[in-house]
Amino acid sequence: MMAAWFTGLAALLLLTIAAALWRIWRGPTAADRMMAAQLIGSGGVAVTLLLAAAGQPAARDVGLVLALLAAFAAVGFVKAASHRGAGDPEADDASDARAGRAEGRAHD
Amino acid sequence: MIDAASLLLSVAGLIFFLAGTVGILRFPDTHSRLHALTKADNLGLGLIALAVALQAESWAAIAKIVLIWALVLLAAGTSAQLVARVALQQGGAPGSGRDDAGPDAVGSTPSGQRDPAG
Amino acid sequence: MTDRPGKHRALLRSALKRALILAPILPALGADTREALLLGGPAVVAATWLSLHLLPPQRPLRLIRFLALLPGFLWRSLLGGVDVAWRAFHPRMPLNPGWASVPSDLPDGGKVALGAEFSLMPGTLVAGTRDGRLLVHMLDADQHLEGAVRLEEARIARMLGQPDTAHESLPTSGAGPS
Amino acid sequence: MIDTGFDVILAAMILGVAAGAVLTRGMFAAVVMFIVYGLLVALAWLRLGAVDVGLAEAAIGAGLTGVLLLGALGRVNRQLGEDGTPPDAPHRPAAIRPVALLAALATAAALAWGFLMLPPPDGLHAPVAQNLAATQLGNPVTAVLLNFRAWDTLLETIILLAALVGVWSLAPDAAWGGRPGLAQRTRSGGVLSSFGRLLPPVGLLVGVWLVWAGADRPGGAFQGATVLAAVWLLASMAGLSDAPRVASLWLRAALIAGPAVFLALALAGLSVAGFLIVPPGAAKLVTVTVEALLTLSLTVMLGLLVLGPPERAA
Repeated sequence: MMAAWFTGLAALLLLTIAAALWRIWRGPTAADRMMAAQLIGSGGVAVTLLLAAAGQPAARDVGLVLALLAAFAAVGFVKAASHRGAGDPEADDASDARAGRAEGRAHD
Repeated sequence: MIDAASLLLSVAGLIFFLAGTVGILRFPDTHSRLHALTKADNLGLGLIALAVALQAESWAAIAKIVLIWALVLLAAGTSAQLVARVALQQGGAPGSGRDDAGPDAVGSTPSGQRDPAG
Repeated sequence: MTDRPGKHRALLRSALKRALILAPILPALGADTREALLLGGPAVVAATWLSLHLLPPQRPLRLIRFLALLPGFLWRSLLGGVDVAWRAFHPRMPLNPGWASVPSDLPDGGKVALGAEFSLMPGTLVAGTRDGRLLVHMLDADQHLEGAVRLEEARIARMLGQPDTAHESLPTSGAGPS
Repeated sequence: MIDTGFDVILAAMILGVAAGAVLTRGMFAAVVMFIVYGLLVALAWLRLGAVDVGLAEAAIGAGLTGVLLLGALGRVNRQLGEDGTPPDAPHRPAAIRPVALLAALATAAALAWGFLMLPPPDGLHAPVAQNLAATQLGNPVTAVLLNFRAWDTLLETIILLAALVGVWSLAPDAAWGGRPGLAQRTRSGGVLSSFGRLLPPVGLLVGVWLVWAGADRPGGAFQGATVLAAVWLLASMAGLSDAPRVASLWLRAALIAGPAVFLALALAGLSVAGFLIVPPGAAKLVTVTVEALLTLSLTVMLGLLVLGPPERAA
């Protein structure tokens, strides 16, 4: 009984996160796309937990790896978006990005 | 009894995941959408983790569920701040869609104050 | 002040605390008792060394206080989820987004923890810090923020083993509503 | 019934995301679609009962590949931007699209043919199960990879090594032997660096556990090494651990330790029974040794593959 319930719930959860795919397609900003992927990531972890409860305990190990690497794509995104791809938005922001922004204004 | 609690918690978890998705689709600007993702999703996962922990076969299984949940929580607290920061910096870029003005324009909010260097 | 034996003892205490946090992970992963002893010994030592290497201990972390903070944190993140779900499902979507920058004199790591916590609390999301100030995005710009920040700041300061005077030494910034 | 429903939804999503990745115009959206695709495929492997493959897909597809592609995208955008060309209009000959289409169709046809030519399902389950005892292992996938089909695994490791040499060969002359990638600049005590300080110890335990557990349960050297490489990359991106010089002897020793010992044991098997044949009594010891060294080599290989060619002079 419970196994069928959890599998059904996992299916509904998949439908829920499928709706977030729209946000990846539409954007408009890169951050929007990234956060929709994050939503699908945490939804995916929840799906593994439900599948584990539905009678496949090994699913939890996949959930564990997904959880451990949940923020990896976000870190990669932040890096790629940063100064020369090797910075940190907080560091860029505090020092020379401000100079960069001033330059940008001068060009306008 | 335990089954009933599991049913209830897992349905509640699904509802919060749904709320996260609805927020991501409906909210008008990038940062508000990030609120929906960070908070609703984590609550959803927490409730589902609780629901399946009640059905777990062993203490080790419960510990693994707790570990998974804690890792996702850590990731959420981190990536929310990082993605919010990038969205803030790219917010003014052309073609990025509508977004709010950012904290450089907070002078008018009651609890905020102008960032001196902004 | 910085006598070496004292320093060594502090380092040892930090190492033991971190090993205490890391050790239960192996049984959680599925190691049985024999494996936990055989593999767990060297693995936990390596992980503790890595932790000390990446994050050299500066202040003693109060484990008990950290655990004592958990229920309140979980409760507030529950409220945060309920709040945002309510706004998402509401037909008119009650949103009035705005920004605030709030000073905090927590140490760096404490600010990050504060930012993570605030990102899970009702109505607030932190975009890191700039010049020592947290950049807070609010779903309701009229939200009273200052009081909540001071409260969480004091909690985290206690957890980090700082004296409980975090808000007294604040630079007088004049920020915040009454 | 419910199980079928779940599988149908999952399959539809995988197809949808794959189509989205190909059809979307923005490169960033395509990369994000691909990350999601990896995540969903990991769930699909799980549904097929291939937990080991699901673990590898979760770590590679949703983890490492995402960082690799995002980094590559940032690099492409910067290079195009410096030339003054808008990122959306890369120079490419008009013929490239039909050629790419033909190549994709040919690959799909070859895969479909291979699939249709497969022996009936369950063809190899029985022989693997019969011979599992001789390997002294509990996990049939590890037994296949490191014992029955050790040949494939050895070659795959060497292919990765060759790929790394290929990546290194892109280094400008001045940087040869130096450190891969750019120097990472992060705000000490910021969000990124704090995360990079907290997660690696936990990741180390999980990675080591996956390698260890691989003998009897889902896991293995490849899965563990991917997690360890990801953790290393995190510390690197957080500016906490600079990449080693590629001329470093230690680095090169770590890179070839796994394949070299694998090969040496295979040759040693020649004197007993034959190339790559392990005497049944020593199977577990040999497997564990090879697995541990392979983990080390694979971790370094995967990490360096993502870090890219040397860019900073030695």
